[in-house]
Amino acid sequence: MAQPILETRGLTIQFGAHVAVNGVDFTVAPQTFTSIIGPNGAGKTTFFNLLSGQLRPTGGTVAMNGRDITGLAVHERTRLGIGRSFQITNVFPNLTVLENVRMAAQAVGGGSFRLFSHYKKFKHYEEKARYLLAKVHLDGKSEQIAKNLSHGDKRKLEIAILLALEPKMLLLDEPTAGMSLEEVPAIIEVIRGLKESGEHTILLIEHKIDMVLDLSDQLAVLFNGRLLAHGTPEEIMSNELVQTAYLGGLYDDAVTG
Amino acid sequence: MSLTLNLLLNGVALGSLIFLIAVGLSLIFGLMGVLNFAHGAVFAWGAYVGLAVYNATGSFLLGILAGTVAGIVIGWIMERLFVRPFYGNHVAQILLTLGLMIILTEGIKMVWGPNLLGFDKPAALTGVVDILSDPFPIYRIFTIGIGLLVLIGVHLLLTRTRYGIIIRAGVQDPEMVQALGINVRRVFSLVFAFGAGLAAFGGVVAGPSFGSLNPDLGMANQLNAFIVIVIGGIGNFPGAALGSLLIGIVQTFMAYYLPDVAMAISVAMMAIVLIWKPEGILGVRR
Amino acid sequence: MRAKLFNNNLWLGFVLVALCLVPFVSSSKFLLTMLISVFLMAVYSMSYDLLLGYTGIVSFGHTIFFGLGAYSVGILLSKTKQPNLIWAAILIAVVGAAVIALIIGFLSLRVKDVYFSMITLAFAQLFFIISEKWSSFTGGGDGIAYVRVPTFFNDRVKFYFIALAFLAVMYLFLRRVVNSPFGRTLQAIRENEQRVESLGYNVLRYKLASLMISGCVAAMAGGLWTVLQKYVNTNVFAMDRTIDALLMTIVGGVGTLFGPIVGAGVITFAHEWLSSLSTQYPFLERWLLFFGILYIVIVMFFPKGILGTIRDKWRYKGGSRHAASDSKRRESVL
Amino acid sequence: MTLLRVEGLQTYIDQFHILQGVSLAVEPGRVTVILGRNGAGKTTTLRSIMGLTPPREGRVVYDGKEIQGLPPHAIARLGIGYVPEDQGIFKDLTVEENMKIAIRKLDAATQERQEFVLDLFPDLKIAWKRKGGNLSGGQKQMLSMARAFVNDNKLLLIDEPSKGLAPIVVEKVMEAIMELKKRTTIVLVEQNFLMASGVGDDVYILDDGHTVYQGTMAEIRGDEDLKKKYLGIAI
Repeated sequence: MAQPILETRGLTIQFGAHVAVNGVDFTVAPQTFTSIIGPNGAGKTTFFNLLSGQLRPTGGTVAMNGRDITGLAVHERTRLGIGRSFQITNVFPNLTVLENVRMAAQAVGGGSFRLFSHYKKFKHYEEKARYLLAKVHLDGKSEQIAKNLSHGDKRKLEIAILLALEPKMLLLDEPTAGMSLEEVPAIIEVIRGLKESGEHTILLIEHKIDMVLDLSDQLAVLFNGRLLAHGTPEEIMSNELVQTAYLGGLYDDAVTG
Repeated sequence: MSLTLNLLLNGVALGSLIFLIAVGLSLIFGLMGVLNFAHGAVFAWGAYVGLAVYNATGSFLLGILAGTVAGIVIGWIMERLFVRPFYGNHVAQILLTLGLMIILTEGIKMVWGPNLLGFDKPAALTGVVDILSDPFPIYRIFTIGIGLLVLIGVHLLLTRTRYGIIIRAGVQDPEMVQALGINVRRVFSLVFAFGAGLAAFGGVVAGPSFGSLNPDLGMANQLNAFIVIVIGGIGNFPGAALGSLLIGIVQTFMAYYLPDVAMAISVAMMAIVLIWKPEGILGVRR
Repeated sequence: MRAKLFNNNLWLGFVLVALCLVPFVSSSKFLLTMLISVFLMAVYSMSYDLLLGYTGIVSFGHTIFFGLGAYSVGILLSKTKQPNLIWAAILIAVVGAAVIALIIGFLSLRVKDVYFSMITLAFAQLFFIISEKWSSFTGGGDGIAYVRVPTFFNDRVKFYFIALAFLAVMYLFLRRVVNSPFGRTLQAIRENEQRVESLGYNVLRYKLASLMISGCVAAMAGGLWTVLQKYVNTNVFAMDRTIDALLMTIVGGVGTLFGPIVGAGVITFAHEWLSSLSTQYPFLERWLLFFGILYIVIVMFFPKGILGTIRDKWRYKGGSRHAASDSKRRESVL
Repeated sequence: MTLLRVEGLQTYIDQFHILQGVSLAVEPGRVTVILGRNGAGKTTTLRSIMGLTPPREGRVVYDGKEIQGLPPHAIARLGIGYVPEDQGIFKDLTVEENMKIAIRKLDAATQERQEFVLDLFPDLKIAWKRKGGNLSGGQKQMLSMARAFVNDNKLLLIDEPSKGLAPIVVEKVMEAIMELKKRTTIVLVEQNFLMASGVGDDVYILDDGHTVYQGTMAEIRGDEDLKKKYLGIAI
């Protein structure tokens, strides 16, 4: 395996007596698509929070391209190329769709503190924003106010904002959550497009299992804060331990013992 | 009585008055997340209504009662009409309560005129008593007593009564309180009215201390209360008490030794707390 | 988009030309003085709107910067008796405003939003007290009367054009600022602060910069205010002065630069008119009461003010109100 | 007679279309289990019944009365106790105060129920004066269930009581549910099938916000394919 783009060693976070993520050793190779699955409360979102910097671990390290980033803040990690989407929709409601993405492009492009140059002069931010909106199939809606978008379109906008940050590493937290069934295929297409462009390393939290199997190169199963299994979808599917964990027959002692 | 003790007692008396405003402000913020910028104006209304009734009836007690009732009514209307539709929208709440402050203050000028009105101490509370063979005004002892009474009363209310338990639970998780079959909205309205009533009550009690009332009284006293709750920890009941005492005493000492910078010292103390512990001395980081 | 911009500029040019003609149509010194104060107040309110309407933070101490400008000019000119130091005085005020903004902002903007409102209010009071107590420097409660200003300003017409030019330049400046990438970032902060942070922006720095710019502009308006009044006293640090900015901005329309200008005109003239009527109808002395009620009605039902509401009516025939969302749990209950 | 009937529930959180047609019927005296993977809409179903996230469409009929649209406190007062996923313990309140706030009317019957649950959970008696925040996960779960039961509630909605608890504690909680079942009706949301299978009578499975299966626990216990399809990770 090439140098992993992301590597955690003994990653742990404890809230009081509760160990939400427990000694996770996890590596991701560049340009791969890995899905993280596991029952409720397994610590998936918490694990994401540790990777993106929303939370600081109580133990262990996170490294990106061999560099230790455990102590970096969210915006510093964003600059290093970790971009994440949230379970909740989180856009600028009263700005246009284009402006939403342009803000993100400007964030990485710099020049935000220039008071006097007209924003239109930063043509290439706008061009980049339009390009990305096309990529998520929102090009026809660039002048709409974001809050008027449908839920599915908002999730797409969310992804376009994320892409504008030019992340090397994309963390997608349940991008299909709360979508009606008709909206789901469109977002899967967007994600597939990202995968096939070969520009990104993608980590996905998702419970729609057919979607996960369809897209992933690798699956990682979290259970009670521990990494229970990590391998190709075929390996994971045939893993009895994983099946039992899903049905609830596993407890901490079974994992460790 | 030594000068230090005298100043200390005066400081506690001032702290009591500040506490009477700060406690309602802090309770309302803690439970509902609303910072009421009209709180000081309610304090002033309490004082004016109290004075009017006191002058009309000759009974200070009736004055206190009337002032408090006025505060409760104003608070109740305020919450119902202006605050409730904007829960969760902080900017609108701040702007609205400030607007209410303007209206209430102008209202006082309209009803009682813009000039100073004298507020005499009731006969029973006039005069001085000797403490360690030095004279000390009875009214200040009365103020300290009232402050203590409110402190103990609110403490008992919060810890011993069902309403108190609901309020403390509501600060943490209003939704769960609802799910237990309690109408949280009604409790919120009551607390808002209660906080306003406390402020108005404080206004009447403070009136004779000031000796006279002016329509802008509310703003000046509200500022002290703001500083107190920033220092003590916003939404934190013991913090409000501690902060009031601290500001009362420090201001009294400064007023004696360095009268020109008394207000500056409060602001400076607030600045220090903000740098050192932004959540307030007794506050918890959220 | 482009056509609209052109229209806006056309509109502006038209208003500007009309205002330029005023001194040639009417030589009423009273009218010109009124208009000068409208222009200065308009600049002051626009600077306030940069905070309220564009950054989404509510300051209750904006008068600190206005007062700083007013006192700088008053003190320097009367102490030195050198009217020509006016520009130096304004420069001092601007630098001072930037420093004070930095201090206040650093103390209050790191914590919750409501702190900013409380703390600006406390600082305004502090400055009010300083101006009153430090009488050797500020003249105390009496203030500084008979500030000697450059003779140039004694000509109402010339002053009129200076004030108008000041307004125009500040309008263009602030328009540039709000349309710059920086200004766009401020608006994004207003919309969703936490999201801006996760995009990699350092939000505190932007808010601080916004407060500093706003303070500097207000300080200039305050400096010219002293030139107009020829005296300065503690009133420039009074809460009423902040309320002025608030009323003008809210009534005119938050989140536009033209709104505060309209608001300044409406409030100034209405105030003057009501005051003149109050000799007949004494209850009109409480004009602020009516404005307070108007203000509340606007905040509750027309959150975009006069101008914003009209514009929305034109644009989509009835827009929708925006409400900032907050802690989800609290909201789900309330 | 059916105690609770839910028909065609459609619930949104903001624009998230969480429930897209959930129906179920709860018979008195039984434990009805709602199973499904995470994100299936189980918690939202309970919250919709409780009025915490009111449904946009559909009906909730409790004891012959339509209750959708009522505020949560009114729904609670009709006799529905709620044990949320995070237990909803007030951490600054003592165990005693947590019980006190729940009790709506302190009569002899309530006294009796309080004694009953305290006998059921002797831990709570020991921790009576401790702050809710200082309790262990299991104790919180017990307190939350005690709080829901102590009033004259005909229906308890219990959300994932096994979550985050050690196996031995889970067993205790399940035994308690069996005891409570003798006196009231229970709707239990679970992701842990093996645990739920021990206590459940009727089963509903949710997937992507829809009711996809309805049956008895006995039926599903033997059906490996069904389990894998909706509860395991296989397709």
